[in-house]
Amino acid sequence: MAIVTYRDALNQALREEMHKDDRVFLMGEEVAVYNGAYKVSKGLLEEFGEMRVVDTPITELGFAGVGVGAAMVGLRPIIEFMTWNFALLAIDQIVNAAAKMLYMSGGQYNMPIVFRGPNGAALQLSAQHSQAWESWFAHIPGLKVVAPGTPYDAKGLLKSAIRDDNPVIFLEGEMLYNTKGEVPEEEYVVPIGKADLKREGGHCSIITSGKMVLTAMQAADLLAKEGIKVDVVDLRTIRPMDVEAITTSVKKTNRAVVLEEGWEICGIGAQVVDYIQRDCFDYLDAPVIRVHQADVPMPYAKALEKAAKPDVPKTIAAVKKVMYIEA
Amino acid sequence: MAIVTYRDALNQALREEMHKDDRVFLMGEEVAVYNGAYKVSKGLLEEFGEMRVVDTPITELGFAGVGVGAAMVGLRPIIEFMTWNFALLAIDQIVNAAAKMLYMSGGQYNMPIVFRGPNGAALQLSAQHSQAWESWFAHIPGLKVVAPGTPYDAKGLLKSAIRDDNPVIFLEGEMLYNTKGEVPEEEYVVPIGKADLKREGGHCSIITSGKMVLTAMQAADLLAKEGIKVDVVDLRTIRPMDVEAITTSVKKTNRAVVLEEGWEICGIGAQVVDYIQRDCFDYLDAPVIRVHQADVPMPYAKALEKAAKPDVPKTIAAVKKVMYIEA
Amino acid sequence: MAAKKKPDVKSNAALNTELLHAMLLQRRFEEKVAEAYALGKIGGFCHLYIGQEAVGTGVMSMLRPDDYVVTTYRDHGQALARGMTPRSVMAELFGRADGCSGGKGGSMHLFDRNLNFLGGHGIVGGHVPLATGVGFAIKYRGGDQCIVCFMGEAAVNNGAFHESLNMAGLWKLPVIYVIENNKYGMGTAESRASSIQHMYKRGDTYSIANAEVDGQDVFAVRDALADAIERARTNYESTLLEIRTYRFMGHSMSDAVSGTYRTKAELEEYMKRDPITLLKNKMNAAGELNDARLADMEKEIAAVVQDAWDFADASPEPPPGALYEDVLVETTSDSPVRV
Amino acid sequence: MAAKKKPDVKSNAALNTELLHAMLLQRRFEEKVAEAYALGKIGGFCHLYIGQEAVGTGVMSMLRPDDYVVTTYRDHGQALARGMTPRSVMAELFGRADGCSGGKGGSMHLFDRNLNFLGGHGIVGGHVPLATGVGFAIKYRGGDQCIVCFMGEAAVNNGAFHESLNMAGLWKLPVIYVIENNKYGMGTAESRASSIQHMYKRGDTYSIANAEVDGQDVFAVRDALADAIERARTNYESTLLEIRTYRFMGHSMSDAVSGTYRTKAELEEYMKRDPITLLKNKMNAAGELNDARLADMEKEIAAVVQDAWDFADASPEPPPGALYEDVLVETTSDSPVRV
Ligand SMILES: Cc1ncc(C[n+]2csc(CCOP(=O)(O)OP(=O)(O)O)c2C)c(N)n1
Ligand SMILES: Cc1ncc(C[n+]2csc(CCOP(=O)(O)OP(=O)(O)O)c2C)c(N)n1
Ligand SMILES: [Mg+2]
Ligand SMILES: [Mg+2]
Repeated sequence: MAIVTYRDALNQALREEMHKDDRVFLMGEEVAVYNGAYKVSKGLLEEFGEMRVVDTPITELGFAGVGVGAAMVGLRPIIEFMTWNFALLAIDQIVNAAAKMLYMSGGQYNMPIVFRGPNGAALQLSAQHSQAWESWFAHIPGLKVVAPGTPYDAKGLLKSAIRDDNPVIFLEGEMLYNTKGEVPEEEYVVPIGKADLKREGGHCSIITSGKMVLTAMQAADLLAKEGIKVDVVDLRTIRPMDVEAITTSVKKTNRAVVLEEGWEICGIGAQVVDYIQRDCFDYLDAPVIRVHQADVPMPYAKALEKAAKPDVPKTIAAVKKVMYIEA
Repeated sequence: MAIVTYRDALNQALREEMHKDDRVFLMGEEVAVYNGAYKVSKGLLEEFGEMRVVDTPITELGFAGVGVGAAMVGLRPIIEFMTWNFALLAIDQIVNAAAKMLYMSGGQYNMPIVFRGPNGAALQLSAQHSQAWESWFAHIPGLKVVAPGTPYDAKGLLKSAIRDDNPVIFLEGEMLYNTKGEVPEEEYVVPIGKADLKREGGHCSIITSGKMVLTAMQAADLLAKEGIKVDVVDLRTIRPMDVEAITTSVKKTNRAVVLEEGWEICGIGAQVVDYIQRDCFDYLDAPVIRVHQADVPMPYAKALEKAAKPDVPKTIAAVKKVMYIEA
Repeated sequence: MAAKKKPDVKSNAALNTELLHAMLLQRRFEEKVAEAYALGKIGGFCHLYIGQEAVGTGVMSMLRPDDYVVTTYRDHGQALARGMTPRSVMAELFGRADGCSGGKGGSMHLFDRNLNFLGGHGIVGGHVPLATGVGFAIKYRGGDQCIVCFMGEAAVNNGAFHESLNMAGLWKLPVIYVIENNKYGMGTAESRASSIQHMYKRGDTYSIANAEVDGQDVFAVRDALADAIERARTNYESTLLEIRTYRFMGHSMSDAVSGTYRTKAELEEYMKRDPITLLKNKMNAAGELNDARLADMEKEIAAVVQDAWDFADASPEPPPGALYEDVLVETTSDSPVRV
Repeated sequence: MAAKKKPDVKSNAALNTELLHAMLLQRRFEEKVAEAYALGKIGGFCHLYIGQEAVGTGVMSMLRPDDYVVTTYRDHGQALARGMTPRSVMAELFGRADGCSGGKGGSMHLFDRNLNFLGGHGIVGGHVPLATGVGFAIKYRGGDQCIVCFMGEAAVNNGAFHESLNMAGLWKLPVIYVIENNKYGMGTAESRASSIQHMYKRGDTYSIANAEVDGQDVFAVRDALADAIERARTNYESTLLEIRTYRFMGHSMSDAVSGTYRTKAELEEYMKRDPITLLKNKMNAAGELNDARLADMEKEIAAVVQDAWDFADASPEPPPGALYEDVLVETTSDSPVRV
């Protein structure tokens, strides 16, 4: 298999699906002439022309709605947000239009649209540019929410998202774009809604997704050196969540850590905890512990930012705590 | 004590605080000439004039931001959203401006602003007009989130919110405006951040807030007739949450039901469950059960809507289930 | 923007009768809706179209079946004008399974895919970007349809309007933005919400053709549409029309007809230009209508509207299982799609 | 809108020297910032002001200390022009405790309450409503201050701009909206993002006075401000200024100076109208400057900028406890407030 960056894996998925179906188009800020703020759409303008790779004004509300309208009449838009922070301006279109159209219309208008872009913090971008929105979107019925952590999953899930006839929130990571991994030469998709047991351990389950998969894997490596073997359950899809994959692992390990990039209160981890306590009540040997961003807006200063973010040491500490191992 | 509607209790709070501090003003759609879409601001234009009771164009993003700007330079705006559904358009101002200003500025610009209006479903308003946003706002550091369930709490908490130097999300209920309760003639406030044990039982804890307090109390009445006595913990403030009040009750009852108006996934209930399993792990006799809206956009048809909403029978069923009582 | 030469939109007896019928049907239908609302057969928010019928009727009369329409919560009249049956609309308002949106949408969310009626929408301004997207799709496919986007004059102040018109003007999209200026957004007079007096002029700053239209005169509406449609079909150009009208009822069923924000005298003044009366007068003068024919028409319409009520009343509630349907579809683009 | 008679904004040697000094300081400061960024002393997004100095400098030179300023992420030059010290700005960029925002804001979020500098903001268009709110507050209190709101030309397409200007025009608020039209929003040329060519004309649809200004000429900027300030102070009237300028660097430190979206030739053409060179030439011609004096000025500024660097470098990281500070304040309106 070829070794490919997460960025190129996404680029391949876009290119392949645009070739396959000419109703698919990409729209967003700087996606065309500039080749994408993070170069995910590199070369696509040249290949598909300006009707299918469309630079927009800085009007997230407007162009998200343009996507929704186009999807209503049969196109298959991919709307890129330069980052998901800016999508706050488009929330009304995503939630009140895209997510509800099928239901409000009594099943008449489905919504084959993908909203994608980098989510969460990069490096020192401070408060307005460092937000992870998975739990907000997971809250909304009518949406699917996907957060791939590896190039393989990124490509396979983006292809699935583009083919899906429902609105899909596709969360990438600026810090992931340069990461590398194996990606098959031949066509494949990764199904939406299926978690992936990225590592099999048995002493404890780490449940995570997106950018944090890497963190979990690194923590697992270090823990293994101490003889602590963990399951890493990569949710991959956040909504609908593969609850069975979670509970299967936890029923085996009897201990769980939930690792997420975003804030604590009403985060993904809270929901995962709820699933676990509901289905694994009699299996748990310790309360589930959560690792997440500090409950503060993201600070700029390097050390503060580091302290605010979930990371490998915090994950290791949580695993040890849930296993009642003194640090 | 006088018996006062929730609506009038809010009106009193607005009037009293506007008298007390002339930096306080009210702004929103139809708040002035029309006396408020739900008449909460009745008479205020006449009393305080059009500089302090301001009708706006239908531009939630814009006038929320006007409030934020005015708060930065020392006024104390109360921004009314006709309903919180429309606040989706203003999310960027609430989250990226109001909630973060103090932090981004290194403590220089605090944000004495209240965003208020009815939250959640009324009757048959269908998908775009029937959304409960408490968990979204609870997710955001830098905000306080308040959801009073009674006239007494509504008045006391609104006064506290107006006096608070932080941004407060104040969630009312269209279905609550006509409800009545005792409200003292004399000045009082209800502190933000303190839950209220609205009813003392002992067999099970119902943890709830806002509109659902009424539902919980009704369920408690009916359960009492069957000899089942429940604690009703009214959170009143959702962020910061009074975790101690929750765990104190649950450590006593060993069983908990979390009742909320909104959707399940990453809802308030998920967070409450997390607090409970963390702090009451060894006290719980059963998994915590949650009651919430069905995981669908709100339908219009009367019976479907009823089926979608959390209600007294569902709450009673949950309490029985958590007590292992056959229905 | 200079208006192009008017295409020849003839008025003739048959057409006029059709237009009158359409407008009368909307009027009587809405009156029936008010009755049903008072009886609790209809719930939620309910915004009537009474007084504005010439706008929707004039617009729809100019469109092709393959054109598109999208609108606000004030959508009953337009739905009927577009050809939705009184039965399916009334059943929707009653929240029944036979409603055009399966009872899930209600008054504010009438949809009919077969008629390219892309819905009533509840967020002021929120559907304007959708219309722009439909315009984009039409051009993307190289079609010659257009989309009409109805909105109230209060929506014009909203950011979604601005962002949409900027894109439509920039990309040249076949969208006809129709402002129904009924002078009030709920209780707020236009002049208290908008910093510009003649809002059609906003089109200038988007390089979009624009015009002001008398919305009580169905023929004026038709003429304006003819121009706009031509621009859309031949050049993928947008148009912004400010169609001046007036609502004879309260903002919604829970709002008094006149209140703190407008006087009874003003209302009565405007009611003198009832669009239906104007058309009747014109037809009377041309000998195209007389009392007997009108009475027949009223009778027929009364029956149709009563039939809609009866149908709606007899239609079942959506089955309980419907609650969890239509949240997501199971299909993917490899499965058959309905385009 | 017809411009009012120009107030008499004199140019004189002392003033000109001040203006030159301010602009040169910004230029050298930004060059130093680029150096520090390359060395990893500064992180995150970092947008330089090089080429646009006459705008911020001209504007600030006309304001009173009790006026207000709010701006975008491209805020270093304006912060200095407003009187923030190179030390406090540089320390902020280095993410240090002595930074103007305590190291928490960084390049995009410079704040100084003592100077009524209400921040750099990161969401395009997001600060425009804030400015409008400040204008509202000024009028509410019956003051005669004004607020200047800087924005890039790309922000003008955003809904927040439209909603803000509508309110400012409707309510008459003392806000001066300054579009710094540097021709590009990141890699998107103005003409590819905006459906109107002369965007100052957008003011017309909000009943807001407007004008186009040469942003490379600091005096033209000052003249335009004089008019705008008078309108604000005397009549609570807003102004929309389109100040035409050009950025000589990439959009941010991670963007090449010229790239797929503009040519080197275009860049060179615009660099001929370097605002600093223009001012220098003028002063040279008037005998207000010579090589020796310029060299002295450069030397002094170099020292100031180096001192800022040294200061920032020596300033401590914010203490770990700062992480949880400034999320909320403990005060209420009964406690002392800082207004
Ligand atoms: C974003 C948003 N804000 C507020 C409302 C509440 N609301 C519904 S209709 C309306 C007035 C709209 O007036 P206009 O656009 O003139 O349309 P009209 O009702 O006159 O047809 C308001 C404020 C809403 N639906 N959406
Ligand atoms: C709402 C939003 N969308 C996108 C971005 C990313 N972004 C930052 S600056 C910028 C270009 C802005 O251009 P302009 O307004 O002309 O200002 P300039 O950078 O030229 O000073 C973009 C797209 C953002 N910060 N906010
Ligand atoms: Mg109106
Ligand atoms: Mg620019």
